Amino acid sequence: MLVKVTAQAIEPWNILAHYEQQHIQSEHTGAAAVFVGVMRKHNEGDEVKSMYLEHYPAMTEKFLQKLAQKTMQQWDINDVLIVHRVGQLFPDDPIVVVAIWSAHRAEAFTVCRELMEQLKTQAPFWKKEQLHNGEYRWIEKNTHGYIVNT
Amino acid sequence: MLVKVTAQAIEPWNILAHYEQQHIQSEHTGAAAVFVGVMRKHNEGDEVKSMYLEHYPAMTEKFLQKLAQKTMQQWDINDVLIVHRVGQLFPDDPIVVVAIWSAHRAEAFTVCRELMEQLKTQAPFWKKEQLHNGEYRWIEKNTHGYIVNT
Amino acid sequence: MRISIKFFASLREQLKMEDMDISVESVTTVHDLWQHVVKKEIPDNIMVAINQEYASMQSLVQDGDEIAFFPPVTGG
Amino acid sequence: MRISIKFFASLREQLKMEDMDISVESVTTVHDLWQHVVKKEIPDNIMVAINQEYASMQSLVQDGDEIAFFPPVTGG
Repeated sequence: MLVKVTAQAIEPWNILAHYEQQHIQSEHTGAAAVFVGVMRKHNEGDEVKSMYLEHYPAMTEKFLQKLAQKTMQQWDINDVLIVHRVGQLFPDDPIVVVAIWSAHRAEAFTVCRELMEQLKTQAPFWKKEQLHNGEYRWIEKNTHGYIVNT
Repeated sequence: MLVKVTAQAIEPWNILAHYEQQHIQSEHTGAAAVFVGVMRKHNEGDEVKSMYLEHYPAMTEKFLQKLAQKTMQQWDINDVLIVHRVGQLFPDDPIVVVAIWSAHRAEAFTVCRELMEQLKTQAPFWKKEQLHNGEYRWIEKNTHGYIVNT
Repeated sequence: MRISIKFFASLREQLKMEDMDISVESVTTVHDLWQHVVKKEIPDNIMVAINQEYASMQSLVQDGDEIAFFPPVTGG
Repeated sequence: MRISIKFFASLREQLKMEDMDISVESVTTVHDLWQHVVKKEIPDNIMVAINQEYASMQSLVQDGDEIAFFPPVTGG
């Protein structure tokens, strides 16, 4: 299990390659499902210059640790990885990596998505965008986690 | 779009790192969902020594190409990657990598899983296991794609 | 009793309130504490944590607690 | 007409049949072709492709076609 909140740039594929090499036992692992969230250059019709990701230092990593532990207990999976960026970000910077390893694909897919929804709705992070015109604004809500017919 | 069927060992995280660097435009991509299937050392209670992945050379890659194109047309996503191994494999060898890039997470998650289900049920590949005791057996069916309450 | 209070993100900016350590006597719930300190109605979507664990507006406040108020979270 | 036939995986081993090019006259559908060549009932779960595109047992066979029979696929 790896849970990390960091102000340094994250490289999702490197993190996964290293973690897997050191910690994933091939014996019973047949599937990995991964989600990577990346900062976009456009949001709600505006060009975004940078983003500040605020968190609650005493609580955020602790919350994610408990979420990862609960997830391990609740589901038939082999391992969980959560790495989340904080601080100053620029377009194209990865924000979060979540990975689930399990014996079969059904668990990996279901749990990776479920964990992301819990992270998005409960983990104490807040995004503030700086627009290209110099204005700042707080992101007020998340996009939908599931596809909505419009 | 990248679709590849290969008899050479695949390194999923390397493939993803390289592909993303060269082909993914940050402008409108906020999410990546990835699935990696790996050969397990145990299957149906037996220890597996190796596996031979047969395919239909004239059809398999063509089928995956059409599947990737159809997926791009049908959903609001930015890119698709499918790399699938064939030939002789050993435990711990990656079998398949599927990745979807999109603006938001809902599409990435939904489409990655949907594409894997179509690949598992329609792409012409067949697995033959060599057990530790020397016996050979064909895998007769897939595991469930969704979690089944038992 | 002594209580430590924290505000995060847009809530901190809207209220123009810094983190504070205060002494209170008559306060029993998180809701009371908010009223005592902020002196306005509490917005519907505000989340609260006591000692870094999620709590509700009806949760009881105890001596030494760290109470954090924040708007809906937007990580990931 | 000339037809090329392929069998894959466990089906090839069970039938002990190699890929073949044959000349047939009275065959019209994939099902006819199977009967003509294999001389047994076709198992329920067998899949068929004509010229590398999925087809059904009722699909018509034409001169020059490549017809492939195979068991349920198990990739991924």
